[in-house]
Amino acid sequence: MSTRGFSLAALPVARVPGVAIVLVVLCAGFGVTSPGFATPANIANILTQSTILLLLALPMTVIIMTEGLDLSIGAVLTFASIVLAVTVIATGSPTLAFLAALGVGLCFGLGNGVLIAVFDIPPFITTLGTLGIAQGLSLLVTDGQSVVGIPRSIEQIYSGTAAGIPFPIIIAALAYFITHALLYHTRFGTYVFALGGNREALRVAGISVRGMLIRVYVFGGLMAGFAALLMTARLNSAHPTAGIGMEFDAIAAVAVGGTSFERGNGWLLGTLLGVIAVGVLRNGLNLLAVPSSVQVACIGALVIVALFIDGMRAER
Amino acid sequence: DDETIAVFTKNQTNPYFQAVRVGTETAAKALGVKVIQYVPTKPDSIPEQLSQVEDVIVKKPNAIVFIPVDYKALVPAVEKINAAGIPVTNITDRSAGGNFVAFVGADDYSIGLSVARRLLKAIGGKGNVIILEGVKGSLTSTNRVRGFNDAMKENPDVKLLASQPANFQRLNALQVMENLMQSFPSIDGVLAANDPMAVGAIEALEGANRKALVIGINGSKEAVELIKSGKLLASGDFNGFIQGCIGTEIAVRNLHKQPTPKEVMLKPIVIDKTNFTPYEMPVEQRACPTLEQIVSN
Amino acid sequence: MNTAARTAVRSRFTLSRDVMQAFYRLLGVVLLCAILATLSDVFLTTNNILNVLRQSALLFLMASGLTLVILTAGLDLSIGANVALSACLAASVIKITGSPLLGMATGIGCGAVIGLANGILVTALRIPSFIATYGMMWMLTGVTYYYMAGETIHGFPPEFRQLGSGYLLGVPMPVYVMVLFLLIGGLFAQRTVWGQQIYAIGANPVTARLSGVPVERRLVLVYAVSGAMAGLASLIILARINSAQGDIGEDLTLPAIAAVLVGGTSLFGGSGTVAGTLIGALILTLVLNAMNLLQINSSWQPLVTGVIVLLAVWIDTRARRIGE
Amino acid sequence: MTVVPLFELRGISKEFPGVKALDDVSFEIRAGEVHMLVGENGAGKSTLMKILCGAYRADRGSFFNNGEPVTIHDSTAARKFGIAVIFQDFTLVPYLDIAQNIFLGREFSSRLPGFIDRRRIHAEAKRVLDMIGFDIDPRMPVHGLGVAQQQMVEIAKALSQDARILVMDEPTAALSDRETELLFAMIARLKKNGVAIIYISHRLSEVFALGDRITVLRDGSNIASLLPAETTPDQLVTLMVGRPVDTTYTRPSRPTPGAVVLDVKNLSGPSGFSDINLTVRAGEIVGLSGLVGSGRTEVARAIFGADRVTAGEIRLFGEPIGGSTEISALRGMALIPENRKTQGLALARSVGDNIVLAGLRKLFPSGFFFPGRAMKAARAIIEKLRIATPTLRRPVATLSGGNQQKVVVGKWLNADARFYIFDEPTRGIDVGAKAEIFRLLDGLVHNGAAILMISSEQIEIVHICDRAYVMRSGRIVGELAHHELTEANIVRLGIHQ
Ligand SMILES: Nc1ncnc2c1ncn2[C@@H]1O[C@H](COP(=O)(O)OP(=O)(O)OP(=O)(O)O)[C@@H](O)[C@H]1O
Ligand SMILES: Nc1ncnc2c1ncn2[C@@H]1O[C@H](COP(=O)(O)OP(=O)(O)OP(=O)(O)O)[C@@H](O)[C@H]1O
Ligand SMILES: [Mg+2]
Ligand SMILES: [Mg+2]
Repeated sequence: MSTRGFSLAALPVARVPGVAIVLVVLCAGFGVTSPGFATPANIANILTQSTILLLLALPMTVIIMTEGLDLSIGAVLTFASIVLAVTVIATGSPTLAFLAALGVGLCFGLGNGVLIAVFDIPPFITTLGTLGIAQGLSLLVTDGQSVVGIPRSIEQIYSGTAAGIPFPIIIAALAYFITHALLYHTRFGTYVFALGGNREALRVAGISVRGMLIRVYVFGGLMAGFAALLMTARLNSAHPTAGIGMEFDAIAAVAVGGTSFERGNGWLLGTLLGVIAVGVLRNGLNLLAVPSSVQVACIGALVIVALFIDGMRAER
Repeated sequence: DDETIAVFTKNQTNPYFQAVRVGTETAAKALGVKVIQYVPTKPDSIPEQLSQVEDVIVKKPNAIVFIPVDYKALVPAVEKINAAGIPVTNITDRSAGGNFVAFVGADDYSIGLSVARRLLKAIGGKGNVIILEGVKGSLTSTNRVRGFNDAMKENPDVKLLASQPANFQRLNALQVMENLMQSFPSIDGVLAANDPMAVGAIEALEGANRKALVIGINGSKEAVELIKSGKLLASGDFNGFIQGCIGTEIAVRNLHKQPTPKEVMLKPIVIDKTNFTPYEMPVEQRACPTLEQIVSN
Repeated sequence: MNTAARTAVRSRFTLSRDVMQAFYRLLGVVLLCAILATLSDVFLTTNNILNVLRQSALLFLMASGLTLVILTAGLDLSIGANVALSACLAASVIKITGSPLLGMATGIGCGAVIGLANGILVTALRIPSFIATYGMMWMLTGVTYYYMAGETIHGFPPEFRQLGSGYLLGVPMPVYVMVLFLLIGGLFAQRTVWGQQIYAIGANPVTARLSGVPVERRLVLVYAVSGAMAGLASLIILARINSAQGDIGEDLTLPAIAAVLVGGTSLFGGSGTVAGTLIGALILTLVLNAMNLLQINSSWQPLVTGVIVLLAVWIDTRARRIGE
Repeated sequence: MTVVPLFELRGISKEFPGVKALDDVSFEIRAGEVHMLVGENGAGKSTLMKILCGAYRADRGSFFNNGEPVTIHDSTAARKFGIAVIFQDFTLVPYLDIAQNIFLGREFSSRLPGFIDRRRIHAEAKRVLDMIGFDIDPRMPVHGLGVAQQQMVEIAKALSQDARILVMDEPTAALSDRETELLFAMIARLKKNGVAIIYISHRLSEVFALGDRITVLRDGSNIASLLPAETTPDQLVTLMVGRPVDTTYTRPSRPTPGAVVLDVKNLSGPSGFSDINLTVRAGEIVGLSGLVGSGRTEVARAIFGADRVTAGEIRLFGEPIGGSTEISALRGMALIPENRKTQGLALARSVGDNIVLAGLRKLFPSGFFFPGRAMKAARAIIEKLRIATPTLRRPVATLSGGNQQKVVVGKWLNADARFYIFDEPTRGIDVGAKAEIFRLLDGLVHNGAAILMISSEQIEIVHICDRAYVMRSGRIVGELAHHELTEANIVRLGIHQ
């Protein structure tokens, strides 16, 4: 893939983004203060932990670029994970279960897209509503209980390795490259920029704005279904609260990564760095045994500092 | 040298887990070890506790004292700890899988049963009762409510008006109770699956100028004050402090290759007007009982 | 051209769009009540109506300040965490000094200072409000957890508790507070220069600035007001549940946002009313009340709330289109 | 002679809520002609073109392609008939590059399904840009471009479609003379190739210089179709407005300038201007001229307090000010910005709300707002400026361009401004409205106000202003007193020798 391809359209600002600075500072700081931090095992650990969030943050970047938002993505992940678990237990077929999870993601993505594009309900409200629906369905299906008894084959997807690299990292890398290609090298991606930047332009170009919007949210739903597979494998069970609040983590990672909330301007690599920055911060603070309440405050500070750096640079 | 013990609790907001943490720290001081607390930044977050376990394994503490956020969902975490060869003691919620040095806990079911019996006896074995459940599907809530219901079965003249969840939360309990009081003009007793919900119910009753007996579970400081002032009938003692103490002591004994029991179940104690005095002392000032004292009891 | 003459005649007969929308939404509430009344006979009792009003007061107070923020096309995700910290600090002050007044000043003051900080992040540091207040939410939560260390502060003087559980002429105190702030909020938004400027900022901040509106200062004001209202709401909670705990506000942010949106305020700024927000808060409270009265399995609660939010906003957009 | 028109619209009607934008309009285009479409602001020109290109759907009416009845229900269908449009409001995507914008919706596919062939897109874009003589790297993202450059991209986008029928909605509104000349040369070339061009303009000079035929719209109906050779400008204006209008603006005698109102000394700013010195006195109109991109807007914004300055001093009525639009407005300064849609108006709000916005503090010194009084004040402005709107409550977005511009001016009348900066006040405004705006400027100075006027049309500066400054590359390169104020002098100073 040509670097020229993304250097111009992709970088919101042509200087070092805040997230990169933050990430370097964090890594240097933890590397010095915590002996266990800079070990290969721990780095693999951080990356593996970040995979599920990345799977949600990637489509979130695309959705935010269209001046949209998907608050339902964490709840959809949860519900898909439950459906996956229930299906695999009932049928014994992991493939069928995975398809069922993707199906759940597809349905919710389609629902979101149709409500937003056809019924003209703003994305924030639409997905706030579908968040409730997905969460309610999760509770109703499970009655609040964990779903356990999943065959080991599923767990392998999270704990297995290929050539020494954990499966989740391979899956996440794949998802990243697919999203990158979609965003910067396909019609879909071009129209995503237009959806956020100037919808009128799309309309007069004869492209269906509705169709595009629906596709964008379907992409989000499918990725949530995909993430459900990793989540289920990670927990070796499904739980109705597992994904609660992950949508906000994903949004924060996207914002920390420098994607703008206003102008149809996104930076996928920034999202990746944002996700890793959050992972590094949590891991490092745990290794330093920082009290949990301080950790909570640090996460807030990370978000604000990264955006502050970006804002300062933009002013120059 | 300094042995370190990593302690995992569910959240930073429920006083019960604070009591557990104080228990582990008190015991650690007495035994000359160091404890490090790990609490999910988002209350009761399963993925986060799992991540914290993974991070802690990197640090290799000498031992772990573990309360799983969810007794089933955290089994993979326990397996990872086992694989890393770190001895782990399970307290409060019994994990559905994995190998533990020991389990220290109290039986939610029998605490629910005995404290409910206390209330049903106080209303004379007849009347109308409401149950306030905790978070749906949590082991704690399920077992406590099962205890409540079995106590109800022993009193066929008592009528269960409603059994509604209030998520272990005060404000939820207050509003659920306010709403239920609209439907039920006569309520004699409220069985709440933890103390904050009991307090919420009391506030709702007081606000409407109505009288009913209320019980809660956990034996929190606040509950003890309310028992003293006669607003709360009783609270089941789940005794997080002692669970923290004993869990830590077992972990340390195991490290020192001393024999440990496989399981310690604390007896259900109902705190009421007759026996609240020892519970008035703040947990920070209490001393840990030794394992022998508890086991011989 | 005689268009000017036509203007004079027509504008007198055209009902304001906002009024029409509030009317539609009120119709929705009435309809909802009618349905609920047929399902449960206690629903329409005076007691239950007062009960619903009292419960909606809390949501409304948080949502009313938030309405102003959303009118400027911003968002305040920190109000729940703000409520928690304000409540805990106010509770401490009441406990230590024994003075409810000092405690109330602390609660509202703490809320306002937090709001001010949000305003500064959004204006001076130019961080999008969604992210700035999200970061603020985490920081506040951290401070609250640290301060409370898992403990509870319990038991306040009865005269303070009157604010939450007292009655005046048979009507609960929070209802008076709610009506008071409905009037203040409505007057502020509709009948002050500042209110007009806030609407203009929401519609187009560039234009507002180039028309001599001090956009930054109005934004800071709006966030501070939202924070102060969260502080006030924290006092009502304290007075109602008679105790403070670190997780007191966690679940209140999204419902407050939902109340504003169900109340017809646009997330894109520039349109909406405080009265609409009251109706939004009423709708959401009614649904929960009905589910308790009908003893519906609480697992249904998020699902039903989600559907109601979608329905309300959908009907709203339909009505708006027909209205034009 | 019956020529079958290339394309014909018959009996088109279109109603927006409350406005009959088009009423039974017919219109035909022949191959190789430049067909001027003129009319007052709000006459329905843009609406008619949007119907032609499928962006709006007509309520009634039919289309004929080479005499065959056809339907156009979306822009794809319009494109099939070779209709391309250069829109009045840009349809560019800021964070895509120039090439991607030019080929938006018509991307070249690579071998992988769904993937695009970037290299080919860039190559083709380069070809089109070269064709119109626009020397720029097609990989530049559009968000960094100036207005004129965006307009050129918009033109390239339309031309790249190899259109048979090319609609240009006020294409020169944002162009400098050099670019305008390039465009006109382009039009001549296209004409020769048999392309039909529909050209909407408010500039009568263009209408007569370019047009082969003229169609006049008034209040949504077509009034006349005429040939330029058989018409005089006055007749045309009378047709457009519906009554005889004096468009030959005669400069009234002005009072002798009074005290210095604005005094700017050595002003420099980070947005690319430096060492600006200028004064404006009460009762005079001072022009600020120069080429597009010479930094006039930046100076105006800095004076008004909207942008930061790094050095220098601004005094208004002898008092130093700067850095705050609020204080500027309170002290009696007004800015009519160059882009009314993004800077002058809150589009979603009503006409009334917009008109009172700047004057809120003056109208309601107590801080309390009374809708009745606000409405009265707004109505007075609407009558004074003759703003065409059915009600005060109509969203200002639904007004035509000229009427929107009047609203932007109107909002400062309530604020009692004594010093006005007009940045391109006549951009996109019809002749009638233009004359009205000029009379408005005169009225203001007669009452003792001072005006600084920016315009890219030198003729306007010459006609209206008492004296003028000329800018080049962020500096003032000269001041022309009234007797030196000629187009030739402005151009001489403004263009690098
Ligand atoms: N989307 C819309 N909704 C409602 N009314 C509209 C809309 N677009 C245009 N109008 C109205 O239709 C009429 C014709 O507008 P149009 O933009 O076609 O005028 P125009 O001739 O292009 O004017 P200008 O020269 O100022 O561009 C105006 O009264 C305008 O207010
Ligand atoms: N070649 C260019 N590349 C990028 N931006 C440009 C270029 N030329 C001009 N600009 C933009 O335009 C600004 C200067 O143009 P500006 O609009 O201030 O000129 P002006 O004299 O006010 O002309 P006008 O009012 O006619 O647009 C610069 O600050 C820059 O943002
Ligand atoms: Mg037009
Ligand atoms: Mg300019």
